[in-house]
Amino acid sequence: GSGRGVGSGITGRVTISGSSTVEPISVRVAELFEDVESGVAVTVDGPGTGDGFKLFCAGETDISDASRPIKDKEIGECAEAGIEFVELRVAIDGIAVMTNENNPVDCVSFADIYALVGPESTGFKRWTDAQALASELGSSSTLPDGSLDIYGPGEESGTFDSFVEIVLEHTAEERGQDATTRPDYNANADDNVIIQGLQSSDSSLGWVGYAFTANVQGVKLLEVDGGDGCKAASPGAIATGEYPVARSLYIYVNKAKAEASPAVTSFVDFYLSDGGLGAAVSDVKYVNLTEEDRMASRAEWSAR
Amino acid sequence: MAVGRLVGPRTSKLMVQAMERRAWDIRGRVFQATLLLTLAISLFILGVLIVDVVVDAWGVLTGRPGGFLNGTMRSVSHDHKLGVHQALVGTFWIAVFVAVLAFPFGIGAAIWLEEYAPNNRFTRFIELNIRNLAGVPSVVYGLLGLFYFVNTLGNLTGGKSIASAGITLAILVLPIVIITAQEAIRAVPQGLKEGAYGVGATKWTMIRSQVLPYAAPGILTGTLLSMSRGIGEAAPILLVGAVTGRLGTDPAFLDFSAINAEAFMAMPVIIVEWVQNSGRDPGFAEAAAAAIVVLLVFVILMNAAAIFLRNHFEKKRG
Amino acid sequence: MTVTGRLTVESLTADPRQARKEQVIRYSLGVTALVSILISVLIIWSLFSEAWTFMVEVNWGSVWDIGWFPRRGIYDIKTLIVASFIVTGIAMIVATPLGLGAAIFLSEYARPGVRRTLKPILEILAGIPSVVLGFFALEWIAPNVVKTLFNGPAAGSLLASGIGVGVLIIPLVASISEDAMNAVPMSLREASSGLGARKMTTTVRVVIPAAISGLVASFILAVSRALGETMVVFLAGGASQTATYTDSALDGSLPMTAAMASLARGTDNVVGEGLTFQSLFFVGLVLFVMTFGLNIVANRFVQRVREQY
Amino acid sequence: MEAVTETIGTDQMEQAEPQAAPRLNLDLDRTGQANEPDAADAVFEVKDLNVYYGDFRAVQDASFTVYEHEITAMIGPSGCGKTTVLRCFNRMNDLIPIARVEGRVDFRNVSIYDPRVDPVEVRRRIGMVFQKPNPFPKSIYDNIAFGPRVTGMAKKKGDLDEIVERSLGRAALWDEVKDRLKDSALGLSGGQQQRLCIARAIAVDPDVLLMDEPCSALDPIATTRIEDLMQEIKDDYTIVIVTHNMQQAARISNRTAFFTAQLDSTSDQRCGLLVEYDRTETIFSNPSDERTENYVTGRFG
Amino acid sequence: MEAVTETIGTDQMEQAEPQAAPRLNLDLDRTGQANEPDAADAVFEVKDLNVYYGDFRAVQDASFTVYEHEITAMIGPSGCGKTTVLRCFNRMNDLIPIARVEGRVDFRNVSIYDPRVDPVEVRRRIGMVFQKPNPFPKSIYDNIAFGPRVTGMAKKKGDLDEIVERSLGRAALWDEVKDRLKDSALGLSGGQQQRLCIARAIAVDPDVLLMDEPCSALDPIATTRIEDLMQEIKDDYTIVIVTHNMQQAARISNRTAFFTAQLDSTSDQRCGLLVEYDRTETIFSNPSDERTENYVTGRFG
Ligand SMILES: Nc1ncnc2c1ncn2[C@@H]1O[C@H](COP(=O)(O)OP(=O)(O)OP(=O)(O)O)[C@@H](O)[C@H]1O
Ligand SMILES: Nc1ncnc2c1ncn2[C@@H]1O[C@H](COP(=O)(O)OP(=O)(O)OP(=O)(O)O)[C@@H](O)[C@H]1O
Ligand SMILES: [Mg+2]
Ligand SMILES: [Mg+2]
Repeated sequence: GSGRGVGSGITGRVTISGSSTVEPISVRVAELFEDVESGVAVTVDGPGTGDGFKLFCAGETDISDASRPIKDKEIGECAEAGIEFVELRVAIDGIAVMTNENNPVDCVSFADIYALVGPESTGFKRWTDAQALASELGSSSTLPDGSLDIYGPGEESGTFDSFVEIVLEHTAEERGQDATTRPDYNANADDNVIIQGLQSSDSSLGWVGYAFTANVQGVKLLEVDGGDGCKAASPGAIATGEYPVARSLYIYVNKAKAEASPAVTSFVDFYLSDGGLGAAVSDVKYVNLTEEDRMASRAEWSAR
Repeated sequence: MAVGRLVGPRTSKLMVQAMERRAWDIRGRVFQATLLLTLAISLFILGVLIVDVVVDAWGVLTGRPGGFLNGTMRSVSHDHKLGVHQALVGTFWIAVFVAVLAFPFGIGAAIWLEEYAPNNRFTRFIELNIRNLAGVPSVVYGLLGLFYFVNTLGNLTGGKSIASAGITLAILVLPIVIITAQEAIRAVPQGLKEGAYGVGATKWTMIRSQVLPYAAPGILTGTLLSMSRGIGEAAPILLVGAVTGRLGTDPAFLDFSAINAEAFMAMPVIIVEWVQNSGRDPGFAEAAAAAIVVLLVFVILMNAAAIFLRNHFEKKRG
Repeated sequence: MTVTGRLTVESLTADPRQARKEQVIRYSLGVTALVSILISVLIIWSLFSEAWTFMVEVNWGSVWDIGWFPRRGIYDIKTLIVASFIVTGIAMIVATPLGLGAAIFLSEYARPGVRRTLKPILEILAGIPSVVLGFFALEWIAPNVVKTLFNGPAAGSLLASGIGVGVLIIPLVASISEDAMNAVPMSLREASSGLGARKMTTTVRVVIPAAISGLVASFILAVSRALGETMVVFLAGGASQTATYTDSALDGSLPMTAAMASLARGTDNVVGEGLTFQSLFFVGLVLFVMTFGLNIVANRFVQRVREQY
Repeated sequence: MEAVTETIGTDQMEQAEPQAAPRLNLDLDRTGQANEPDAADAVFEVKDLNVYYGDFRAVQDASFTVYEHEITAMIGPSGCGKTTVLRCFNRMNDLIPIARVEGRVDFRNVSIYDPRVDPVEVRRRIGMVFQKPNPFPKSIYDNIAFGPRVTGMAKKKGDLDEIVERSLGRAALWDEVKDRLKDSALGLSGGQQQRLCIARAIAVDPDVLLMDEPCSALDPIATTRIEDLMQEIKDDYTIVIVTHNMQQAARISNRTAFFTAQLDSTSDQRCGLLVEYDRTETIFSNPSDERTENYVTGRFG
Repeated sequence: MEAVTETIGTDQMEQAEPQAAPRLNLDLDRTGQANEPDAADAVFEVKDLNVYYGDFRAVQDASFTVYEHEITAMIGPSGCGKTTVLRCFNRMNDLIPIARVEGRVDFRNVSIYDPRVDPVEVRRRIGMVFQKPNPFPKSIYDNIAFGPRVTGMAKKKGDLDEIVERSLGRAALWDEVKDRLKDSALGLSGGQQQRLCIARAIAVDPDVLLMDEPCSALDPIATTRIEDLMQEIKDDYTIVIVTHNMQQAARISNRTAFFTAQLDSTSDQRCGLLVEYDRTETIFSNPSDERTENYVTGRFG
């Protein structure tokens, strides 16, 4: 074996489940943690935020990963089981919506995006095919006349889930549709391939995690109108929540388990430290919290 | 003789002319050159493959060979603990399963088919069946493993465990073991068998004392080839559920509890994992190349040993 | 043992202990041979039972649709089959001329020393695991061949994986074809030379026709192998878990095997929702039936070679 | 070995004994030789032997008797069934799945195709030497010791050493190999290998030795040695030899069976036929069948 | 075919012609036969022929002459190099990579191992029939037509039909197969296949026919047919035949070469040696070498 670090000799297990979007962060933190505390075994799973809370409120996990704040209903379930928790914000997932630099479009609204890539857009081959639906949803944009070549991550990825949940889910539910995208777009797990796809067509459209857009050529980031006007993506705008296609990621820690297990306590300590979050979030290409927000999370944890 | 009798010129000069080499057999030369070219291209591509992989792997393998062999799966490529230890352990145990299950059953079946089986429809059916099994795509064996060993017999095997993967791969290589062992047994000269029978040997005595020793190198060749196939197969283990993403545990080689633990890794799958990761993190391409080199060393050594062994004995026996 | 005169039947009967031991060995070995039948039964049973559930429960409209999106209940099998055929076709275009040419050269032209060296090398290369070819197709063939020569994507595509599979089966084609030509008796070559035929004539008009069954068998086996090849198309096919229907080799898509592998990969793998799990077996069954048919035909040809000489 | 249809039931056995007598009288009449062995000395009695390979009848209705301490030769053109008949004598044909034997072969009055008879026991008593020397790829010692070991003859190591030495001695090979008993038998010359095979056959102390063209792969000098050897050991063993070489048959055998291959009009296939069986002198100097005469004088074949 | 070391330079060629004469006088002296062919009728003159397989010398210093319109037989025990010598006559040994020929073989005064000589042309003129019938797995017609086609002999389809009919006719096979020329040649019986191979060899209208034990795989009746056939066609062809069967050599040949295999004291290997070459009657009734006498009288072999 390997990874026999020189820790404080704590032993034990830490069980984490929940959002597949947060999973990479927790995995990376676990790796870094185990390098120091080789006596602790951390397991991380990613069945989804909702499933994660079910396990968490049944007391089966120590920590739950979540890509949204816990719902009242879930709080109720936890309370019923007598489980108290702390909510800790750990990172921000910002998604860049992009097109080719030759495309005249500069800003799209959630309605436009729903009309272009939402479940009802299946089969649309040109941007103009989506015009009627966009207008019906209250968009005032005029979509250009070009072939609609869409590139994005596959359904299995956390970015896909975030994109659907932030941009499409609300409208889809209102219209009685499945919360998902159209199936017929170029799905790829490789973000570079998505960028290449965007470069290859003058009227392309796509989305990737914001961190992947650094130094890319030939494509432009679209401004997005989430109801408050067109907003451009930038680290600041994402961190503040001004840019609408972004959301905070959280972990929820079971207070009693943390109390009982030094393994859990020291794991969360490490999670929030610069050696944990500080390294892991950028490693897995999410957007780091601002320094104040990170301090806030640490304070939350200390105050539990 | 009406049509062109050729005896013709009898004097030395004319005869020499008649039989002289046609200056150049152009078509023949072109044909031969084309064939040589196809061979050269084939070998060239395969050579490029090896060179490409080794070049990609160079940094990792020369930079931190020990760390790489002892390291574990990591979610980022620049982690200095990134390595293949867990995969080596998984592959080791899979090889053990193949050896323990596929070899005895395969060789036993081969002996029965060659020495005992009556020449009837049922035997021919078994033979045909084995030949067809050898051609079933490996991914289908993965489905078999998933259905029976992971799901139906999950309590025994531990579900998505090394045991499930090992049994699945043992089944996958079984037809290869049988076919190669059959060939080796078939090559035993009839004279040896008759010689043994002629002095009053029973069938089993004859097999044990003549057939098996003579066929041993051929059987060994087959087992080595099937072993190398077994440790190189990715698709079935992927279906049986080798872990993708994070594998928290890192058991030692001889840790028996690892056999039916609900998570494992193997060399070919770690390569798949890393090749796929290389999209978001290009550093994984190098790690994948390094893992390929590690796997290729085993596979090529086994194949080479097998083929060398076979050729050696073929030559020795004329 | 100088027996004179009469002998009795009893003196020539078998020792019962010995006979029993022989019997036990015989039956044990017979049982090991039956395992292969059991395996076939298990394969067929697992494929059919799950595929049956799929076929009964699936909305058949979704089996002929715009693409393969198993998690959304769209199981357009034609997308997978067309992708498989494209990859297999490209692979055969690559492997047949190269493998066959190499085989003819080795069997008919190479000096014994050259043949003794190159044949084993080919056989060793035949053992290269397919993940390696997958890596090679993605990292080398795609940027250096597909992009440069065909102006295709530098990342995965059906063309890249087709070429990769082709390279993978070159040694297979070469090795089986070489065996087939080697099995042509020397006496036929001698007869042809004895009549004043040149080497090329002998090769083209005597050896190849005589070996044709074996050559056809090697071709069919290669097709079957290409259809069933998983890792190359999975890694270099250019699609992730889903694929929109395409018939262009420069696009990425999912051949049948890649669709199965990608369903199996991922954290919430094979359990999936709805009929995802069953769809895996349905695709497996389609693939199994195709390769099974090809193998049966190929075995027929191999059999014919055996009978001939 | 199970594929052979054993068409001969035990019930037929009782009628076997008075078989050889009439023929003997005939022999006496024709050749005037008085020292003809009597019926008690018959080792094999072959009666109406038919051997089939699948549908093809290789040997048709052969009947003859092999006598003790004689060398009996079988000659005839290629494919006439000599080997096939010889292999019936120790049930070696059992090893060919498609072979089927009909008629009877009695060994010292026991029908060897009786279902109660174990072919392994038959082969213990009736040794065989093959056309191509077939030493095992083991040491010289182990080649000879193989038979005694598997048949459980030798109880002690000393016994085995003794058997090996005696057998090699009888086969006139001891002096040549005694210093290299542990060397591989494959290193011996062809003639030595064949004598080794004879020694190996002798080592289990058989009653009869069957030899199928034992010299055809050997050079003239080695052939002479084997022929001499046969003459020496024929006092202890009964020998049946198949040979292509008429001169050899004439030189060494007491009796000769001449087979030929004859077109079977019904099946359009060539089928082996025993044309004539008699004392060797008679066959070569005064045969009663024209086909024999044509063959032995070289007019065909 | 490129592997043969062609040790004979063209400069040696000029000295070839006066080769056969002295031997002829000798023959006349010994046998008193007046109708001896003169030197002009020599088809092959073999001089100091040595053939090696790798390091092993299979044939040592053979010299003899083959005459036109005769049947020349080569006899001798197995492994004495008969086949090897025969295959030197049409450079068939070129096909064996390890074979190496030294000495000279002149065909009608042309050294066939001259570097300027194309072995393909040699084989066109010197046909060969092999021990085992080796028809191509094609139709009967295509078997015969193969040679004329590849050598470009037949210009029109009609020519080809004529050649096929005539060749089959000469090989005494036409009547048996004329109704099934399109059937596979593999469906013919062994004897028919061998006659087909003779017809195939004749079809390219060669000057010489080499035959390597052409009857050894055949039954006596088929053998007789082939022998008759050889007698018929020997007026048009010169025939060299290898046979194991002394009777056959005696029956059909004009001249016989007796080879034996002799232990080479330096290399400890058995090497083929031409012991005696003479008119067939002489070889069989009055040989000058004791080894020949022993062999033809069956005292060994
Ligand atoms: N195993 C077999 N399967 C089918 N046919 C066989 C088999 N063995 C022999 N035969 C056939 O039976 C006939 C007799 O063969 P056998 O070997 O007994 O002849 P033989 O007299 O020994 O010939 P030879 O002198 O060539 O050894 C032949 O036609 C042969 O083809
Ligand atoms: N291709 C070969 N490679 C090596 N050695 C060979 C080859 N062919 C023949 N020999 C050897 O050369 C010697 C002469 O062989 P050859 O075939 O000429 O004998 P032969 O007189 O025709 O014998 P037979 O009567 O058995 O046909 C033998 O010792 C043989 O082993
Ligand atoms: Mg025989
Ligand atoms: Mg020969």
